[in-house]
Amino acid sequence: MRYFTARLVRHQRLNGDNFLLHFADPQIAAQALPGQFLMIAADVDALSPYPILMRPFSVFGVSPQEGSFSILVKVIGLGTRQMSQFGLGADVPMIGLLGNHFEVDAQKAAVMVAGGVGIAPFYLLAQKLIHGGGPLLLLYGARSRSDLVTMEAFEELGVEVRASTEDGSFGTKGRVTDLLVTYLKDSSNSQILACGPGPMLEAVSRIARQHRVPLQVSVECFMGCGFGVCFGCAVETTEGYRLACQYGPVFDGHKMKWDTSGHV
Amino acid sequence: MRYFTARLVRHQRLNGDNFLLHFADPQIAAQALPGQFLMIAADVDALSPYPILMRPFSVFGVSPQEGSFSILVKVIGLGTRQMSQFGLGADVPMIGLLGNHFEVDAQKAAVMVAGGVGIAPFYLLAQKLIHGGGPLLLLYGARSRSDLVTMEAFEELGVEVRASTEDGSFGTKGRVTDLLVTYLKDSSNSQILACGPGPMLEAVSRIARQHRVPLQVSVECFMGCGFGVCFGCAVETTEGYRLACQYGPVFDGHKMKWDTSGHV
Amino acid sequence: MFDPRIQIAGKNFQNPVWTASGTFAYGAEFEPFLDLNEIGAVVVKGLSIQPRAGNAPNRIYETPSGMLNSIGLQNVGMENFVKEKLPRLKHYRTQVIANIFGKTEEEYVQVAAYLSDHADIAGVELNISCPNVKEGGIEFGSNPELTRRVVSSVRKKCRLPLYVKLSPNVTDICPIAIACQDAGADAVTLINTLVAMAIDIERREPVLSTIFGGLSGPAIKPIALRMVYQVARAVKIPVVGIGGISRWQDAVEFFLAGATAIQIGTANFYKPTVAKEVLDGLVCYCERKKIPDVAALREAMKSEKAQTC
Amino acid sequence: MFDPRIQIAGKNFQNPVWTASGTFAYGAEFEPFLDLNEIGAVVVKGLSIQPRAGNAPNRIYETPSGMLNSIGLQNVGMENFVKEKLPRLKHYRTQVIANIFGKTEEEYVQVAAYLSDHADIAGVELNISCPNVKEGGIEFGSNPELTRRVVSSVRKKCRLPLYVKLSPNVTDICPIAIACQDAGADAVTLINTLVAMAIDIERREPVLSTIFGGLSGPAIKPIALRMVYQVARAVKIPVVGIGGISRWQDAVEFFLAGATAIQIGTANFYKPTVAKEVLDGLVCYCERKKIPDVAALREAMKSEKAQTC
Ligand SMILES: Cc1cc2nc3c(=O)[nH]c(=O)nc-3n(C[C@H](O)[C@H](O)[C@H](O)COP(=O)(O)OP(=O)(O)OC[C@H]3O[C@@H](n4cnc5c(N)ncnc54)[C@H](O)[C@@H]3O)c2cc1C
Ligand SMILES: Cc1cc2nc3c(=O)[nH]c(=O)nc-3n(C[C@H](O)[C@H](O)[C@H](O)COP(=O)(O)OP(=O)(O)OC[C@H]3O[C@@H](n4cnc5c(N)ncnc54)[C@H](O)[C@@H]3O)c2cc1C
Ligand SMILES: Cc1cc2nc3c(=O)[nH]c(=O)nc-3n(C[C@H](O)[C@H](O)[C@H](O)COP(=O)(O)O)c2cc1C
Ligand SMILES: Cc1cc2nc3c(=O)[nH]c(=O)nc-3n(C[C@H](O)[C@H](O)[C@H](O)COP(=O)(O)O)c2cc1C
Ligand code: FES
Ligand code: FES
Repeated sequence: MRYFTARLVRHQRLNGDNFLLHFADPQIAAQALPGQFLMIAADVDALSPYPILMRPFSVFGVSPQEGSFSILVKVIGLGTRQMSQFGLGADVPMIGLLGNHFEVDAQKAAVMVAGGVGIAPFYLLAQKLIHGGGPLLLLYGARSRSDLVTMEAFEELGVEVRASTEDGSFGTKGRVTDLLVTYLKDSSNSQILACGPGPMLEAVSRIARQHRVPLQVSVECFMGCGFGVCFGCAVETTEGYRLACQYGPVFDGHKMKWDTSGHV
Repeated sequence: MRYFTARLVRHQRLNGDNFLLHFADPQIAAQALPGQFLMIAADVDALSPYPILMRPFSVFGVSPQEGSFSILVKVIGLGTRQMSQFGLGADVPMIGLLGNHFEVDAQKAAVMVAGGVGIAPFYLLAQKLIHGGGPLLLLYGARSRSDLVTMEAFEELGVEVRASTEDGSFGTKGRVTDLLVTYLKDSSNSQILACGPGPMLEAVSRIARQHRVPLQVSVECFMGCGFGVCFGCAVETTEGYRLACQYGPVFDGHKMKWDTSGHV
Repeated sequence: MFDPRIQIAGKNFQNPVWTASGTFAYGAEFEPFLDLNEIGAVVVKGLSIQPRAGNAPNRIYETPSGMLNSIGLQNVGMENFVKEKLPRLKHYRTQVIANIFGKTEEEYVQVAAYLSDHADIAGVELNISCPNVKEGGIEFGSNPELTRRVVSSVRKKCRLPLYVKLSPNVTDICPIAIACQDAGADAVTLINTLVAMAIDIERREPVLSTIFGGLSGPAIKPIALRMVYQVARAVKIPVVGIGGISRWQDAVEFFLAGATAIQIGTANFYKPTVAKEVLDGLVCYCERKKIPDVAALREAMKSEKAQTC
Repeated sequence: MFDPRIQIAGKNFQNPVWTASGTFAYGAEFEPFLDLNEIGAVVVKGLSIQPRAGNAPNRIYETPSGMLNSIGLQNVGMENFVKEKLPRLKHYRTQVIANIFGKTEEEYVQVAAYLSDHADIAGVELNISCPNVKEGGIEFGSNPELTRRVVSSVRKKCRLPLYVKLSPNVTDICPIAIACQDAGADAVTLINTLVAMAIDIERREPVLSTIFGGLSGPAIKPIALRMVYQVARAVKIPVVGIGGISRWQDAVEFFLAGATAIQIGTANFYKPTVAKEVLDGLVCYCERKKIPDVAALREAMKSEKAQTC
């Protein structure tokens, strides 16, 4: 874990309010595991940052050859808006690598379930797994077509992508959980890896429980520090409160207490 | 007086920490009088600006043909640092025109005395006066050569520039008040127009009093609003407290109470 | 459709977005920026019997997401206000509230009585909380008993609706608000500024001439909101919320906390059109949420959780 | 040359830049970022007799230049601290201070007594000001008489230097500080967080599970500085300044206001090397101003102006 600055080397605008920021840092590029995240300053003015707190972002993809990694950012508030305006060459303060990571059971088919910007940790998962063989499936839901991003990149890796939109503007009309139910009908020896908004994760966990399928979820919550010192990122599990930045962000989906785990 | 946004059309880096920002606004270009100022947002994020308060800047120069005006900015804190990073094409919120202006007595020789970034209001004064005929003299002091800016621009207008630096790196070694004393030795029928740090203005006013020469000063102080509603910019004159943004920023230098007029 | 109108103490306000005392001068200064008819009420700069010149410079300073002020209640005095400032404001549909203060109980009473006789306005707002002035405005507002006394005395001579503006610089704001209610106030407004300071480390002296000043702006919003939430649950009279409001979202928070109206202060300085923007955003929000009026908005919070502090 | 060393209650600190309770966990967490030897003292997360799980989520939220927290004093408990956390910290020259709290006077005494017997540390810091916990930490710290009582009781059983951490949520902080001094405290530290809240306008409920939380960060610096300035002039024991310090300039303000040491809180979260940067900047400043030591820095303000608030 380091507190360091990484240089912004590429800025890629995607659909809607999403974009990819590529940073140069060979160490992160070499070491990041799928699901791990970084705390990133939302203002490069280190003297008097505003907003003050760093923001958590999953490592999206890595290029060990180029010594760079990327993050996927969706603009939703002040911090992400400012990040969308970072200039090329900016040296952005950050802390990482942080958190645990998805652990895939090689004996089971892996299905990734992503809601909106919850797609973020799965590209790296696909990058890592695709070499290990085995077909990979991504179920990807969003409100509308413009919220679906980087699907081609997944397809280029050889991942099968099934998409849904609530407004029907792309893929199946409906929710990503509908896709999951359909999928599970004839694939019982699976494991689910999910990331997205709380209510989606809760729905996924209900379905997984019904089908008795293992589930790992990457949870979202406010994070004050990202490295286990503010005690602010507690989520409730059947084993009690757990700091999401330390014991997570990936949790056993069957042990989450969704009602009492806060919301962002 | 308007609350408006003006587009940044040119960004000119000068010596040291100084730069010129040129904005498109035909109205300001046509109407600005020397000594008038604008309150300018130091953060283009109108939703949640940081710092919150706008910053006062004199109109530096105007180009009525191009419909643009410029301001000279010296980076000294958070706000001016952010302004130095405004991108071309940015629409910057501002309020103006504000304040009174220098009034030149055509019967007397006019000598402009500027300390550091106090040079700002004099270029417009020169632009306006040079057409009215009469030779113009600028006494311009700064700490060091790198703090002296835009002298060529003044010379191009036909202004005689005499410079001093405290470290002797350019012009006469010493303070601008030394230049003033020398000048006043053989020019009694003069008027002084001064702008610069408080202590400099105070020294100038002592000299002007000794020589019984009229003096107008443009004062510096913290300004909360710029348009007379926060009552925060009071300076003390022999007639009592006066709001610098309303009765000033140009005051009769002989009526200022320097001791009790605050400091920035 | 959202109906933004409210009524307090028999006076009708076309909307609940007001501008705060000391940040909107006497109103006319904002004519270049804003149609004053859009504002629910203008609360003018604090008035005293005699005009006051205010404090020595420096009077203001910016701090992170806030500002300090020590204006010293500079004002034109109650008579000049009625003669020179009020007539211009009366051209508008906007209601006018006069913020007032005094050095003593008697002075408060005198200003309130004078305005009752001479000013056709929607209310007086008693500033018992200003931290800037020697004469001790702070004393009244930091003690329930003193508060009760001054409010009672003013109430007797004040035939205009009576607002009392509370200080946040207290251990518990609820007893003070209750004292106001008991003494006959029609509404409480809160918060005034928090006592604070800054030091110029190069000159090695306080930045403000009075050493201490009042902190306002977005920095204090979370404190203001907490106090509004507490007071709205402690009194039955309307609560007017103030403190760091600079966006419509902030205003919505205050209404949800229980405010009947809100005032915008510091933000007027750097966004002179802010009142209009806040009103527009508020209306949009309520229409999106299908909230019919301000009363419904005040009740729109989900069931309350346990209060544990 | 500037000598950064200070002494409080017979303990030597290599410098006056400390880290605040609840923002530096148990110290070791910062080893990846910082040589802990550079810090004057680490004040560890508030300890109670038993471990505590803390409050339900959400526990934190960001506000303009600040943050709200309602951690609920999650901690490993005094015994685990001594067994598992302290040994690691003892590898460093840095002093350790244990922040403690209890539900009752007896619990405070018990933690202080336990640490006196089992922990070789530079002091205990009594948190009589936490606004988060049901059990009423707030009660002790908002009343001089209750403060005097709990501090006296702890003092009797506490053989370690005793710091008392004051709440800013009071009308007048000076009588509380004086009560601490009278009851035998070796120093006071201030301020803790300001009680505040935020509302989620989409969900229409408070953001924090406990409704209210504590506001910290740069937003509160002007308030903290004012209180340090007041208390430093009201008591003779050393004052440790806290509140919104994120740059060396902020720290200098606190020393000029009269602090003998400062603590950095929230800024550790977003600039984990901030303590080192503040120390370096402080040393530079003092050398530039030819200030020989912290005592001289505390005296370096120009003659005081009239205090008019
Ligand atoms: C472990 C982890 C990994 C994440 N990875 C990514 C990622 O790869 N890409 C991405 O775009 N986003 C990711 N997020 C969410 C991202 O951190 C938030 O979107 C961001 O912090 C919002 O900052 P803001 O300043 O723009 O929004 P704010 O102005 O702070 O808030 C705007 C809105 O966003 C919500 N919000 C604030 N903080 C969070 C948060 N931590 N999580 C979710 N919502 C929040 C608020 O409730 C509010 O409604 C991740 C979050 C976590 C906890
Ligand atoms: C009428 C008027 C006209 C001005 N014209 C110009 C101009 O044309 N060009 C220019 O570069 N500057 C001008 N100034 C000064 C300019 O406004 C300040 O430099 C600016 O506000 C500092 O902002 P900041 O955020 O960078 O500094 P801050 O971070 O706010 O402060 C940094 C330092 O600057 C000082 N400072 C803060 N505000 C002011 C202020 N209003 N005046 C002087 N010092 C201040 C502070 O004491 C502090 O030491 C003018 C000021 C006034 C009152
Ligand atoms: C420059 C200034 C002057 C003020 N003058 C007064 C006043 O005369 N009377 C009063 O009751 N409040 C006064 N206030 C307090 C404001 O009305 C308001 O209560 C406070 O600033 C908090 O709101 P805000 O954060 O939106 O500014 C003043 C505030 C500022 C910033
Ligand atoms: C997340 C968090 C947890 C805190 N926990 C404690 C605590 O356990 N005991 C205590 O006395 N103060 C606690 N505090 C208060 C800080 O020590 C400090 O007094 C306060 O945050 C103000 O300083 P700052 O603005 O630098 O953060 C906590 C503050 C934060 C932000
Ligand atoms: S984010 Fe601070 S402990 Fe997890
Ligand atoms: S700057 Fe606000 S009155 Fe002059």
